[in-house]
Amino acid sequence: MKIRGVFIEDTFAEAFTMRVARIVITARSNRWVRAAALKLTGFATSVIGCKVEAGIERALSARETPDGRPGTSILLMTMGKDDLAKRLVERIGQTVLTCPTTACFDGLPDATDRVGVGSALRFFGDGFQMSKVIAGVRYWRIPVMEGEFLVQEKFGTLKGVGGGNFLILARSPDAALGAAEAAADAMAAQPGTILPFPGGVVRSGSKVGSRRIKSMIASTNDAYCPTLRAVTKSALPDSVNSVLEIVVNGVDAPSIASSMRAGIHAACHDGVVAISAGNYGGKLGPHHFHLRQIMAGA
Amino acid sequence: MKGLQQLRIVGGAVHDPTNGIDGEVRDVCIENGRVVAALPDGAPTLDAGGMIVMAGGVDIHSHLASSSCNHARRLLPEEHAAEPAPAPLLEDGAPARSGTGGTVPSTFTTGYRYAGLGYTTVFDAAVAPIMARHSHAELEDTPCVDGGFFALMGNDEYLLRLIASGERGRSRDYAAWLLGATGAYAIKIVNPGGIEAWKSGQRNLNSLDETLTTHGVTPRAILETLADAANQLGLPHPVHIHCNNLGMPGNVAVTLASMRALAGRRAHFTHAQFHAYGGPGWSSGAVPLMEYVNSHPELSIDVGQVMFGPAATITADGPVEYLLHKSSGRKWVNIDIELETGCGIVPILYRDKAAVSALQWAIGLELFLLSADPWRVVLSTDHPNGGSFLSYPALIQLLMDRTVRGERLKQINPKLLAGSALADGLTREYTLNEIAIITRAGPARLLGLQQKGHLGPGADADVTVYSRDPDIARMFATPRYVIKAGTLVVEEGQLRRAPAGRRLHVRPGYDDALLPGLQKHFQAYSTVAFDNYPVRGIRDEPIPL
Amino acid sequence: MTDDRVEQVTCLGCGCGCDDIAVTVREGRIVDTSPPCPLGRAWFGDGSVPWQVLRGGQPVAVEEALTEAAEMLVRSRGRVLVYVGVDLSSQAQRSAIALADLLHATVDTATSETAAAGLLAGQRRGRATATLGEIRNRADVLLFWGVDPVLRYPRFHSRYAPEPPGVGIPEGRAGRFVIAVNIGADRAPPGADATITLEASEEIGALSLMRAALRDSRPAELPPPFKQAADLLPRLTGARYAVLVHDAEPTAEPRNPLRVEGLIALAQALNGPTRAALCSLRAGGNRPGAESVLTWQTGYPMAVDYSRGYPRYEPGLRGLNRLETGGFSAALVVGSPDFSAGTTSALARIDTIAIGPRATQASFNPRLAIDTGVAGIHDGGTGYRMDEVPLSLRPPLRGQRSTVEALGGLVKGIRLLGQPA
Amino acid sequence: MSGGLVARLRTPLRQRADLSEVLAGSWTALSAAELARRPVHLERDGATPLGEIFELNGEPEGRMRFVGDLELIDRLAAGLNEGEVTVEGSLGSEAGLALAGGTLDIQGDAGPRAGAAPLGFKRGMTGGELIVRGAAGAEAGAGMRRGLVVVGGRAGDRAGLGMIAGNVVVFGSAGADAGLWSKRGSVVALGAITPPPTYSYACTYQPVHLRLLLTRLGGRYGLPVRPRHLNGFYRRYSGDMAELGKGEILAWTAK
Repeated sequence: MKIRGVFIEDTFAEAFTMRVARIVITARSNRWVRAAALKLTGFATSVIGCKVEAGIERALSARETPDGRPGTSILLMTMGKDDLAKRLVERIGQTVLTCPTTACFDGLPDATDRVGVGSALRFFGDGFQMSKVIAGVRYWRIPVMEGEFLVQEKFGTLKGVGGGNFLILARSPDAALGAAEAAADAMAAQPGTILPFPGGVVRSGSKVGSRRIKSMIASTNDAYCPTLRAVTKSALPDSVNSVLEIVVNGVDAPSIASSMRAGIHAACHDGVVAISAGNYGGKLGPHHFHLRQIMAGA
Repeated sequence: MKGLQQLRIVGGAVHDPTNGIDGEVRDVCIENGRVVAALPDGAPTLDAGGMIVMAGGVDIHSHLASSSCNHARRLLPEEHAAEPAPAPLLEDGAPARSGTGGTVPSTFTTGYRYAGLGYTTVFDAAVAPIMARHSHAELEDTPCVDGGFFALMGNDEYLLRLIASGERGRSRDYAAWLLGATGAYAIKIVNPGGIEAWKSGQRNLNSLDETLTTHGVTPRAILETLADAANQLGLPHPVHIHCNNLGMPGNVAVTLASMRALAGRRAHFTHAQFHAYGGPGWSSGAVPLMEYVNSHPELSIDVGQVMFGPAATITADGPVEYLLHKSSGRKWVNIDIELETGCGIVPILYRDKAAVSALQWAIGLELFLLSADPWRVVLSTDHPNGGSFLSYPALIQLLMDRTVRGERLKQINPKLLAGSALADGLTREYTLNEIAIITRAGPARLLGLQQKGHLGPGADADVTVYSRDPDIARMFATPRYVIKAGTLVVEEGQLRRAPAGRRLHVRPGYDDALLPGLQKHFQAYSTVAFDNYPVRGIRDEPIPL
Repeated sequence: MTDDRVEQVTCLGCGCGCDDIAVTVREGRIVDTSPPCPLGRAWFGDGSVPWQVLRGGQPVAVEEALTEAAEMLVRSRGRVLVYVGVDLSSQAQRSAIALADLLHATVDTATSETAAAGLLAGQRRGRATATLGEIRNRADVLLFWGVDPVLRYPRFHSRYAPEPPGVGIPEGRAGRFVIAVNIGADRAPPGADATITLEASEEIGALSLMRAALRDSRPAELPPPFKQAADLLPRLTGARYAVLVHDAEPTAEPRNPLRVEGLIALAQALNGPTRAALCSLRAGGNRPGAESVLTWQTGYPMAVDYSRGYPRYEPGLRGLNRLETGGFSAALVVGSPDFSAGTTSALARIDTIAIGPRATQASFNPRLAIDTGVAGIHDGGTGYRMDEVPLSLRPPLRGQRSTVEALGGLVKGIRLLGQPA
Repeated sequence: MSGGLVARLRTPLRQRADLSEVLAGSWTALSAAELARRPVHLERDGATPLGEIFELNGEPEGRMRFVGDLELIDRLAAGLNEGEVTVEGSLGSEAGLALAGGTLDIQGDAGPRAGAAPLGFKRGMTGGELIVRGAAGAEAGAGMRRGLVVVGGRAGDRAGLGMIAGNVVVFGSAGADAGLWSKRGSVVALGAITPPPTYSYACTYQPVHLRLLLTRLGGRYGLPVRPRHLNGFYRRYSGDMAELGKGEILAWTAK
């Protein structure tokens, strides 16, 4: 299969089930929405080193938010539910509670699995906090120097999917970067998904484990490193001199598939040799995104 | 009102521990309201085949007919509204009364419900002497049970003055006069000296030898004086004591000190559970308490078991209710009563997930299960303080069935149960005979009621017949038949008749030399004329002493 | 001719319940009561009451009247009102309420138009109170909140406080600090040791602020009227035993319905720093008796409706008001209440029976009227003092028919007819 | 509101009617015929089936609408804990007394003690939403423990008296002593209000949670919430200092 001359390898991306929460941050203006969102989603690329993977899902207009102010929705994902609750409390407590004019709401109101967030953060109120139930939902009003921080008591969690990916194999670093940027831009607008890595792009794809150090969970994916073509069992065609990966997490498999489709489409440009994907032979992750199937559905 | 003149209850397994009968199948014969040795052939029979026959239950300590109860009733419209009690339809066409339930039901409903449980004798444990007239009126409106009350004396101004001036004999005379004037059955002490301390600004007394500053007397002196008075007057029931420091961590020390203070004297210590807390934090003090009780045959206790659910605390112990109000935020009544005593009321909820409630529950059971002599350890919930009397069947089940008990134990908050004998595993199960002792034979004996609590010839024909049921709680909650003074009042769980009960009271003699001083005291400080004070016209004669 | 002198008679002329009255009787008439008290003299009068039984204004045998009354009540197609008056012993009140239960009737008493606010507030919060003997013997600080007892409770000052010496107050009045708080036209006693005056509109705020100050939550700056109230606090908290006295009965002055709850809450709160009690003055007759009996028989102190076969609490809509809007088809009035013109004309439209003192002189012309004795004058039994202490009644005169007897006859008549469905 | 059961008064009431038992307990699953048998307690004539007083059309399916001159009706939806009840007109006293859940939406006025605790009870509403689009009598929401009372017009004296928690929102002016003796809970005043002296002024600010609450009132019930209410400032008073002091009055201010 080829798209605009780019070879789509007959392989699949292997992804994992993760726990996902969607939070909605609102503020007086976009400036403070963005300020809180960027801090909240900072240092959250991979559960391996960051304990949580997070990203901005999309901006929300004032009409779309619970309090009628500008906002944004953010997805946070971890491997387990308890872990997710801890990360939400930590991150909302440190980056939203602290940020002027913000309020924080649950973006998964229909999820039946719920974890306490406001119920933990309220203790910052030192007994001065007040709770309010509005339309059957409990919120906490925590007094702060600026006024009040409003945060929902409980946040819904769903089983989501993490680790959807594809690899852009290109003739040159410029071509790889250009294609990756185009893919990330195309995927940013996809509902229900986030790209947890910087700019949505990963240059350091990894393999499971290490050749030398037993305790390491992951190490560089030498088969895709162009510089190692001569010293390892390379997976790269000769013409490839640079590879970039796009990683996408989402609330469910269809969102990821549709995001990958848009991304691959955008990535198929001059200078790109092939699109591949990372997997572990299908033994580790329950979700398999076959590139050709995805693209055939376009 | 006699109903049945003669009745032969046939074929039941009789549990009559007073007369040494433990489940033997035999007839119980009744004639003119009394148990008799035999009846002529052809007397009417009641088939109790396969059933269990016991004397009617005797409640040694309840709060059912006093001005304080009535204040509690008034305080709980929410409970009454939630539990309307339409009038039962009586077989003899007599007009029965409707009422309301809750933790403090209306009087008629209380009488019906006691009878429905197979209880036929009940005492209100705390009546302010000046309110005695009120208690008699409430008891008249509490059908189906014989009853009386204990008069509060441990904080009485005149008595404290007599004790302060060392007049023990005169104190005894005054107690005798007060019993007769109020138509009471026994002497009750609540928080000796502590209520007067609460009223006079000293707030409370925390140990047996702390001096009540207004009078210069100690709880010890009050206990000794009134215990001696009861014994010297030959009252059927010894002094009935609610110790100092009710409900406080570490209070088992003052409870044991009180028991030691009265060593060798007959005395009854009530709702011991509320006085059996180790310290300094919350823990069980049941083991040392029961070691003492077991080895001192002159003492008796009732347990005051806490049962999970709503309750109303009603006590003369004003200071403890103030603290409960402050800690719980619940509504609170305090009434300081006429230089005699006090009254405090706070509704509460015992939750099995609350650590202190769970500990209280466990301590009560420990007292029962560590008891070596069931004749001296009576079943009570201090109704409605530890729970309603309606929870007696559930309590009996906890005592008789260690599986049920163990399951319940698993559900409660274990935080304060470290070192508790119950948590360590008490495997004892009460037998039916032991239940008969702690619910009728024992309390009747401790109350000195020779015609109650047993089924020997001459006993009052108060009989409860239970259908055997593997569910013990259900069995005790719904007796098949209840007979009160020979009248069949409950049949198949339905109230059939509601005869009036008898008043049980005493009128001991005293030295008339008491009166001039007492009259002077009335003139100086009382708001009621001396001659108007005594209750007159009590329907039944006093119990002969 | 010899006078009979009956000592230690209990007077129900007001809620003080003085039981030290000497009554002089000559030829069946009361000719003197001592000590002299205007309300006592008015209560006893000469003790003469009618002893008639009338049907439609014509004399009839009492048995006949009772039978007909029973029929009237049982056959009544709509609801029945049983009104329980205050000039009755508790025993008579018990019988009247038993009748109401039997008839599935609605009970009304004087309480619902007089002291209801206090009872309802007491149900919400409880209360801290004391019997009059405690007040007499302990109260070293007395605060009279908008009431001078001398007018409606003439012997309160001399029997209970502040005048008499007590166990803890050997000096009597000199040993007590008296605070007077005037609320609009509701005046407190003159000659107090401290007096403040509040506008009616400031009353609830002042009561609340005193409580806030006890919690150290008093706002820093207070308008002057509130400040003088809050400044009273040290007097109260410095007391050994503070007593707040108020009139639980209405006066001609309109009163904020929250007054009594404000006082209840303040008296309770004062028990943190010291001991305190609220004393609620109650008017004459056996008012607290009716509340006490209703409570033990139904769980509720007033306004009980038995129409559904069990007691329901209806304090929001009193029976007499419902009577005026046509809510009842028959009424049994026990005792001799002083009904308003509206009530009187509403009663004229339905079947009415009056049993009680001066029943045959009732303003509403009952179809059947049976005269009985007045509690404490002809009838014995129990009457409750304002502090709910039950007093023995010692009737100085012999009556011809007691209320309990008459009501007993009515119950018998109803039972013969069978209970209503 | 489409569907649901419509209860139309057959003939004008000539006596007060207590409807406290009509919507008690679980009623939304009942059929119209079953509901028709539930008792209305008439002041004079006693228990009468609902169906004799109201003509019932449709099936409840969780919704019921009352139509007619209903001012003599007391205690409608007392203790309600499910379903949506709409009243086209004004009600008598104690509408939605001790409401526990569901919605009571009164298009006209409500008499005294709407959404209050039963007299003598400590605790009132434990949940649900009571909307009075017209004026409410005294003591609306008194003793509320949880839930929402909205008064579209003027609220009588002592609104939210002794609240334990919950919200009372008044669009019109609030009578005397609103929020008096509350422990927790909020009285939100969009019209004139004079806080009791035991409330202390804290600050003037824009409470975010009110945007949620008011947006919902505009959206769900079509109440006249204006941009000035959403975007405006509120004076916050804390109280009642005589009680816990954890309650508040939020009074909208033109600044």
